[in-house]
Amino acid sequence: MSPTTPTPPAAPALPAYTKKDFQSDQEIRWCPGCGDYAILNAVQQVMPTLGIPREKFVFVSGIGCSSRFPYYMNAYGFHTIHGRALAVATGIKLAKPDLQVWVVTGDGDGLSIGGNHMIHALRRNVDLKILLFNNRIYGLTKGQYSPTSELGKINKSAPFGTLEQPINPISLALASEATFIGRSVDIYPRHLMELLRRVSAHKGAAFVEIFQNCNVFNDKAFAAMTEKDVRDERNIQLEHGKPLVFGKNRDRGIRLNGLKPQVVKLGENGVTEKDLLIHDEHDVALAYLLSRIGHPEFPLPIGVFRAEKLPTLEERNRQQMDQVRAKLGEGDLERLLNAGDAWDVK
Amino acid sequence: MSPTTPTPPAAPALPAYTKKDFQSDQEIRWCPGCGDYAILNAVQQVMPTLGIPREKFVFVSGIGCSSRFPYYMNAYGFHTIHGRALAVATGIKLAKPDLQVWVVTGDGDGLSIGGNHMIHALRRNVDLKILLFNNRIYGLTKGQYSPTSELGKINKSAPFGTLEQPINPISLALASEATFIGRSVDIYPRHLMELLRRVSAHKGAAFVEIFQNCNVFNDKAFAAMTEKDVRDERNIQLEHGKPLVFGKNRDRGIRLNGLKPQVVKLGENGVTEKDLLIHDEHDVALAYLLSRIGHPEFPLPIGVFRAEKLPTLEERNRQQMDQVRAKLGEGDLERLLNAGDAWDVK
Amino acid sequence: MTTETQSAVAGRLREVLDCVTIRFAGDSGDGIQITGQQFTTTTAIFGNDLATFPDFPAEIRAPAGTLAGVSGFQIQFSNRDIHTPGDRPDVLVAFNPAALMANIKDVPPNGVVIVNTDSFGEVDLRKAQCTSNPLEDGTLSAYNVFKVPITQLTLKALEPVPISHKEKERCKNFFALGVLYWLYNRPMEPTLKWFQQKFGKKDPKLVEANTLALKAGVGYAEATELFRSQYDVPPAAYAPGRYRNVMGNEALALGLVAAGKLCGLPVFYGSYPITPASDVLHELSRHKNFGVTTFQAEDEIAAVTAAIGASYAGALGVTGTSGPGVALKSEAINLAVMVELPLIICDVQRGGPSTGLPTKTEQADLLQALFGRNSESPVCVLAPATPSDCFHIAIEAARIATKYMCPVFILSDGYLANGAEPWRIPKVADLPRFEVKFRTTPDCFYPYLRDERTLARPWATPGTPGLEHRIGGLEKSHIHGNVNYDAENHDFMCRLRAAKIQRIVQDVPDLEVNGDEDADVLVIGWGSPYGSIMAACQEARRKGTKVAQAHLRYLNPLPANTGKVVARYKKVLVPELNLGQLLMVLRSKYLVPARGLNKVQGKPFKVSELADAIMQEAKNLS
Amino acid sequence: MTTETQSAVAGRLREVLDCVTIRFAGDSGDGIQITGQQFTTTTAIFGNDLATFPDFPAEIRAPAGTLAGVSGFQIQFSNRDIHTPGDRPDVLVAFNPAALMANIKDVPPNGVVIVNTDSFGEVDLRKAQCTSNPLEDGTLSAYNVFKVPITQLTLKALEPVPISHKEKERCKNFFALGVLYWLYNRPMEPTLKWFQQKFGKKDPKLVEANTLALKAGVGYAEATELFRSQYDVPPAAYAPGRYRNVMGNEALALGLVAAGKLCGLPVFYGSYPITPASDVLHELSRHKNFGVTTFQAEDEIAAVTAAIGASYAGALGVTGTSGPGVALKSEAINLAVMVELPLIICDVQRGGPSTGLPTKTEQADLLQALFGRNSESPVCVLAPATPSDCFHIAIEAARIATKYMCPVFILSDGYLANGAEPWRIPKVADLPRFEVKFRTTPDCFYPYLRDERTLARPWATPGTPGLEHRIGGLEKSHIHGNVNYDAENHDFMCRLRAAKIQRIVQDVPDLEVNGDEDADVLVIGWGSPYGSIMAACQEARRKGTKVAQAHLRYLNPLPANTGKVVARYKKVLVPELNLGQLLMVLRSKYLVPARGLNKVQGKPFKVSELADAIMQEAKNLS
Ligand SMILES: Cc1ncc(C[n+]2csc(CCOP(=O)(O)OP(=O)(O)O)c2C)c(N)n1
Ligand SMILES: Cc1ncc(C[n+]2csc(CCOP(=O)(O)OP(=O)(O)O)c2C)c(N)n1
Ligand code: SF4
Ligand code: SF4
Ligand SMILES: [Mg+2]
Ligand SMILES: [Mg+2]
Repeated sequence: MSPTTPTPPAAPALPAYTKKDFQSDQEIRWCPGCGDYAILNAVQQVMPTLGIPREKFVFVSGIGCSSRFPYYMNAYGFHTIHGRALAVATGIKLAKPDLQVWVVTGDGDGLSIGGNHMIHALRRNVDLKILLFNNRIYGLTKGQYSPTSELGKINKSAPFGTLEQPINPISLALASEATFIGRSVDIYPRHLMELLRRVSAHKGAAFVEIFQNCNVFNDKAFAAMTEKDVRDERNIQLEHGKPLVFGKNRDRGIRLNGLKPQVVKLGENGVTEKDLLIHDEHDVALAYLLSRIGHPEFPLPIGVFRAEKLPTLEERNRQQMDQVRAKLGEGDLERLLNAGDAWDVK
Repeated sequence: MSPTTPTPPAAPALPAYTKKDFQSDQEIRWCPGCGDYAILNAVQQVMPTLGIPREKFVFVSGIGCSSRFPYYMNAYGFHTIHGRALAVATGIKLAKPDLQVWVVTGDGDGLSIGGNHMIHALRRNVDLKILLFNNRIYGLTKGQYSPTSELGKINKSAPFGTLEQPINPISLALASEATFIGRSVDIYPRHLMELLRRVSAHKGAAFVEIFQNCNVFNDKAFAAMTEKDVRDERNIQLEHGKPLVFGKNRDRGIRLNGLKPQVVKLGENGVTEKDLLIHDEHDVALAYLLSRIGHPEFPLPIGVFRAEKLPTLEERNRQQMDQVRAKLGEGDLERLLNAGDAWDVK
Repeated sequence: MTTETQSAVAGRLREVLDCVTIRFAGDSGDGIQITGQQFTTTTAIFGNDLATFPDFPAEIRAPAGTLAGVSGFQIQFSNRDIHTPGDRPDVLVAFNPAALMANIKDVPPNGVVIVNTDSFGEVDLRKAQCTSNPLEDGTLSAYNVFKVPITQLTLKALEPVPISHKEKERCKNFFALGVLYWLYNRPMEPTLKWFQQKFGKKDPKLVEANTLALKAGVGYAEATELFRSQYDVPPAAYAPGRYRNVMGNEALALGLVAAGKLCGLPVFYGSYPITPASDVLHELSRHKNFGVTTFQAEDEIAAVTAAIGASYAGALGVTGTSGPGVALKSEAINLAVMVELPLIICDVQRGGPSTGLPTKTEQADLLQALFGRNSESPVCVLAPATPSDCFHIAIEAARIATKYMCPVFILSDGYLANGAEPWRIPKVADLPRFEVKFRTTPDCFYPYLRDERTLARPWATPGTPGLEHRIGGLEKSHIHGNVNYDAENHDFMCRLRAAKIQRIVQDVPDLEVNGDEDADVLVIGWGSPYGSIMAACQEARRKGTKVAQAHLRYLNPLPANTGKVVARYKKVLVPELNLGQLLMVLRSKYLVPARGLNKVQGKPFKVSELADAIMQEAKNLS
Repeated sequence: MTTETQSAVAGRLREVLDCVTIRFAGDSGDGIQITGQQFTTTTAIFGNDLATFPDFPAEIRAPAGTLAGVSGFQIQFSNRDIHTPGDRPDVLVAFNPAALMANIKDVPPNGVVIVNTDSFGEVDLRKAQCTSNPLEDGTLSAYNVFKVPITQLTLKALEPVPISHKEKERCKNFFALGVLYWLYNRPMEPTLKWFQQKFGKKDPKLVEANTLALKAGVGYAEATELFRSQYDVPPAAYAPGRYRNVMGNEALALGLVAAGKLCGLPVFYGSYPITPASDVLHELSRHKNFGVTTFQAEDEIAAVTAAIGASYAGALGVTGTSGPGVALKSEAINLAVMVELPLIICDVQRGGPSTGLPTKTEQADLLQALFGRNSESPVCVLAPATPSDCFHIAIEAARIATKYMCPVFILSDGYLANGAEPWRIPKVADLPRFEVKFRTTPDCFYPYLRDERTLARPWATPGTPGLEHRIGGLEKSHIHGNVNYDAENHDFMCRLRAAKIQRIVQDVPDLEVNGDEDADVLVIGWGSPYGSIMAACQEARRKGTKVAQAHLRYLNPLPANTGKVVARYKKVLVPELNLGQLLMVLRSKYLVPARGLNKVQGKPFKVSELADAIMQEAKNLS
């Protein structure tokens, strides 16, 4: 936009923020025990460390339990309407590219009613930090199935079980050309915070699926993969440039057999780390493969599936404006109005 | 639904249809030279051969040049509103599963405004035959860019070039768990007809991208890959169980180097057919890889990317109804109204 | 409230009352709604007339003990016909300080307040933002307060049951219920039976625990000296028949199931969850054995368009949502207007605009239903007056939609949706059966040829040999139904679509006027305020004001005699839970200087406020 | 039409006319719109007042030669102030049988018909569904027909140019234009200049070809004996100044660019293409150097919500669409109502309902704009009266939206969008500059604290230190703007939002009444029929009927004196291209027995039909 964009100059020196600086005065209204608390906590802990003035943060959300998130952040916040957070955020970002815009959405908000905006915001590579709280249920409306609910799941709106194949959010983000794709879990605070830091640093559309427990309507949806005692065996942490190793003793790994991933035991049948897949955040084919695997046949991949630096929509927009200005000159209203076939009457 | 679904019994013996039987009396209103004509022609030729009574065919569309398709078919037709054809079709199919429902949509209709319905219809595996006429432009509204328009393309709404990474329809269909995914070209009548026959035979959500030339607003968008003289070198026909070979002399092929596909010359450096990828319609990872390749580095894959038999939404729905009936008995209204804590007043 | 003192039983006074209003209030986690529903069921079975008003917070479970987390349930029951859950509670049962503070202002002086003293600790008070303890600081001096250590007493009574402390604490609501059962002489059996049904199979220990709690409550009330009276509210004089309690959403769902049966069509319900409409989806999804298909769509637009598709294929296509969802559906509803297919749109209205007050009631979507689409887009609009009326309106909507081949709106609201009333269960044989005719023969078939009486076009569903044809959202030629851009045809068709909806008036009974024939004031309303308006008119009459009353269940078309009715009175008052929507329609149609009584507070009218306004208006006349 | 016979020049008669209407009609591929536009530009530069009406088919290019493919362009030009493109063409130029048949009924007896005889072959006739040749079968006996072999003559003239036969044929429209230039004494220069601009760089051969064709047309008309008269329509008396032709969509886009400049905000236009609004997007996308961002969204909902986001971030958020798009945007517009951010919604109305008549005009979205959202959702609604008024209305919308922090609708329509009129280009210095104040200081900042005069809340954009706050679609508390479910607060806020929109009346000039002070009949309209109404009132007056006339540019709030104005006349007539929408508002607000003059034919009112209706109504009085 024009250089008149009315952003007041940033404060000269960044205050030394603490977590408290990012806590709003609004009472938190999630159910006791909800996974949303842990995510809020992680975000509030990470914010002060990012080196960004508080007034530059905007939290945009749709509607859902998760979407109440902005109220609890002491930052700019916009609790929009169901499914539309990404479109609102796109407008914000195009109008004021210097803001750091976080979008908080749910599996219903972001993948059901908001699925189309998700695809398009991602492919446009708008510089948005998108946190999708996936609890595999509609929390706020009290327990209907969502697009990530498992086939056959029994719930309020499918008392005899759902009939629908769930969507795989990571595959979808990938097909939507997201330049950053990650996954973490509400109860992995350190992992989550690390991921959030990377998200903040990424320029472009960053999509993060966060498994989040809804203890009221879908309790323990992820317990089989994420509870303390099984976690090490059932998760695999993706690390760029490193082989895909997992297990408490880091004695298992994933290798490729043609295009089929396989779990192998290191040391068994002569398998060594060299046989394993090396994670590569730039390889979309690998990212796709990894998006398809998980509990129970495989460990659940967490971490960064893809990270790629590409121009963002708002960068391209500014650039084009600059080019047009360079070519046509700064817009002159008088000239514009008088353009074309004009004539004078004396 | 209930056995009272008011479908009249089908005619006893199938008439011997000809193409004419599927031509409606409506004047065709596409621009002369539009690729839509060829597709219409292919569909009208295939219909009589499918062994299905004409009254069972329903053509549902949204809005766009392509979406006028139903008017020209002598069959049941519903020209709905922009982007919603798939949702309407889902309702039709759930209400009357014995119909064969074809959905005709465009890159704008099906991937822009209708993108969300596309994802969800596909993942639900509704038995719909979806033909996406991809001309990489908005035809009906006279030439704005679409979600499949190339980055940088100059057009009515982007006079200085678009700023957006296009969507890859095949990748998206795959991420949406479509059970059948194919691609053909308006000017390949035989290939297209063969594909249409497979689509008709498939039970489940079938997604077909058809490259279609809009000679008025985006002429020759596909010419570099599809014109007669280059076609053999620049296309590769996917055939289940067969190696990925192409070229007029069938002397080139695609092999895998790790997860990266490569074009190789048969006979050169000792490469033989055995080194090539074998196409497998059941392998989604392969389908993903194939969805990423195309002109100019690779030949453009055409044919069937994926074909998998899985229960359809309407089958699951019927099945569940049957189960519930088996368990609770056929619904009895008197009993239903009197359920719960009722009491008598004398 | 008429009070008669009778001879004391067991040393207590026993009074007979005509009518009592009780409000339960506590934390969302306290089981307030269940307690209220149990009291309701028992009271209904006991034979009182009743009406209820549940009032939940917008959050699933706001932090325990906070004002935001307070959940309420009010019931009025009586020995006569009543129409509302009562303006102000005679009795408030408050489970914590937040519940007390949020509700005490509604209790009239000398009203009964029962509090659970165990939840008035320092932390509880802080959560409720109390700077001092309302039990001690004089806040309650004007009331008749009963301080009961409900939690402690419950825990004590449950000592023998081998369940956790937390589980025991959760039974305290039934202790309180027991106290009220004793006070109002209600039988325990229905609730005991419900314990069996609810927990019997899953966890018999919970049956025992809850039973003990309930009985302990009754026993405590009997034994303690706190309560000096017991009250009788004798059964109301009901017409003979079988009765049940019914809530509006449930009735709506049952009505849709019934409609399908009555016309022999499978019901297709396309919906996307939204408060307060979701329960219709939940209820319908349980009735697969009636051939009901429920389709939870990816959004509201898919929900309605799938319903249109189903209707095209010959099902009874229904979609349900609340106001924001209707906004999203409006483009698609217009498609149904153009292709002239039956479609029922249930709008369970809530507080707006935008997300507004999702759990609160309002009736401000009338103009949206009438005019909220591009261009001239006439539809039929109906509105139920009471929870059980939702059942009948659903059937009526189906009858009109299929007979006239058009979209029909049902404007319910949050108050009807969750409010309950005793309902005389109709005999299936007495319900209006209606025939749906599909076109099956090809001779002289034209997709837009019309029935002379209804102006409906034929319903020709795919699968029917020989009727292959095309429909769509572009303007259609008269009779042939082909795409047509002619100027005169468009004008003709626009007026024809309007005329068709107008024809429905043939099926609309004349508007009835109740009350004083010679009144100067007419009170005319629609939708859920029916009960309040009715009661307010009765009260005004009791207080000597003459008033006539009429209520619209058909909003478009309006009953044929509406103009005559409104022209007959010197003053026309239109109470609405909006800023004057029916008012606008009546004024513009009939040019009468009607005045609105408007309120948008997310809750129903109080009978007293309406009655006062009516009497005031009558006074201004003379 | 006043006719004066003058001395012949070059053996021909030369007549002076006040006013002429010409219609070009042909296949969509024949370049009809370009021909019309060239005639328009030239005529404007020549100095006539004019108004145009392009009329395209809904298809991109329906099969050549068919009735469905006929494209039309009508222009009326005059030596005096005119207001419409004319009821009936004095001259019809028909490029083929379909064009002739589709348009001939509009030509008055003795009207001039010029046909291209080269396109009346058998195939052409069949495509036009002619069973016989209208040039021979008497169809045209009532007209003054000129049969010209336009194609042949063009080909011949172009013989020396080395381009293809097809390309040569395509120049035939300029041959026809040449004939008309000769007939109406127009200069060729503007068109010759345009050839240079258009083809000069790309293909000089086309400059040559088109130039030859145009000149050949002029030469032919001059030489042939067919035409016995030449006509002069002298320039109109214009106020001094610089003029240009402008179409409504173009003016709207320019107005938005200007608005951004005038208040110093970057313009953000979020849109999804739709006929007839797309040209606003096209035009704006060309002005990146004004800091205008155009965002072609994935759908209408994303378009409007992105505009809301941009507005939240401090840009001038604008969204544009037509009726079906407004329906889709309605839920989001309600968000803007609740969060009280500036938002301009351009609705270029078209024929409906549903997809309706996409390329035709209608003004039937007024009630949708006013009421098409859930609950009580007040917005400001403006409507331009002429193509150039779109420019001024856009600026006015921006001024109101930013001053009152609210959504503002602009109701344009297909007729204004594509119609052109000469426009006196305003000096930038004369345009109303308006200031937009962002909140920047944290002291006493409350997101919903209001300006006393406007009731607007502060505009505090992200990025401003110390103003961090949260907004959203849930009900807000007064002043603090926190989520609030209180009953009284909700009622208060609903009324406050309504009061704020009402306050805009401070900025709305009183409604002016033109014409006869002592008339009994008032004609009151809004939007695009302005020209027809104006002309009809003038005609009625000319024929001796007294009539007063008023036109609303502000539909919500209405000008303060509207009630007084409409109450002053015995009869109030409301002509609208819908079935009575403003009519409904006026009747309900002011209880006046206003009557509608309604037409929904996808085209503007004819002056004569309105004038007749007005005179009839005046007669009924006496
Ligand atoms: C237009 C519209 N439709 C429906 C709703 C109701 N609604 C609110 S939140 C929600 C789903 C929430 O699910 P999700 O996004 O998974 O969030 P969660 O509550 O699980 O965190 C729905 C259906 C609404 N508010 N607006
Ligand atoms: C709700 C709505 N928005 C916008 C439009 C305008 N519109 C009609 S078709 C179309 C795009 C068509 O593009 P595509 O689907 O690619 O079809 P094509 O014409 O290229 O075959 C648009 C934007 C509309 N009819 N309805
Ligand atoms: S309903 Fe579930 S997701 Fe929502 S706040 Fe409660 S626990 Fe969390
Ligand atoms: S505009 Fe393009 S897509 Fe549309 S009919 Fe013409 S050539 Fe075909
Ligand atoms: Mg969820
Ligand atoms: Mg297209």
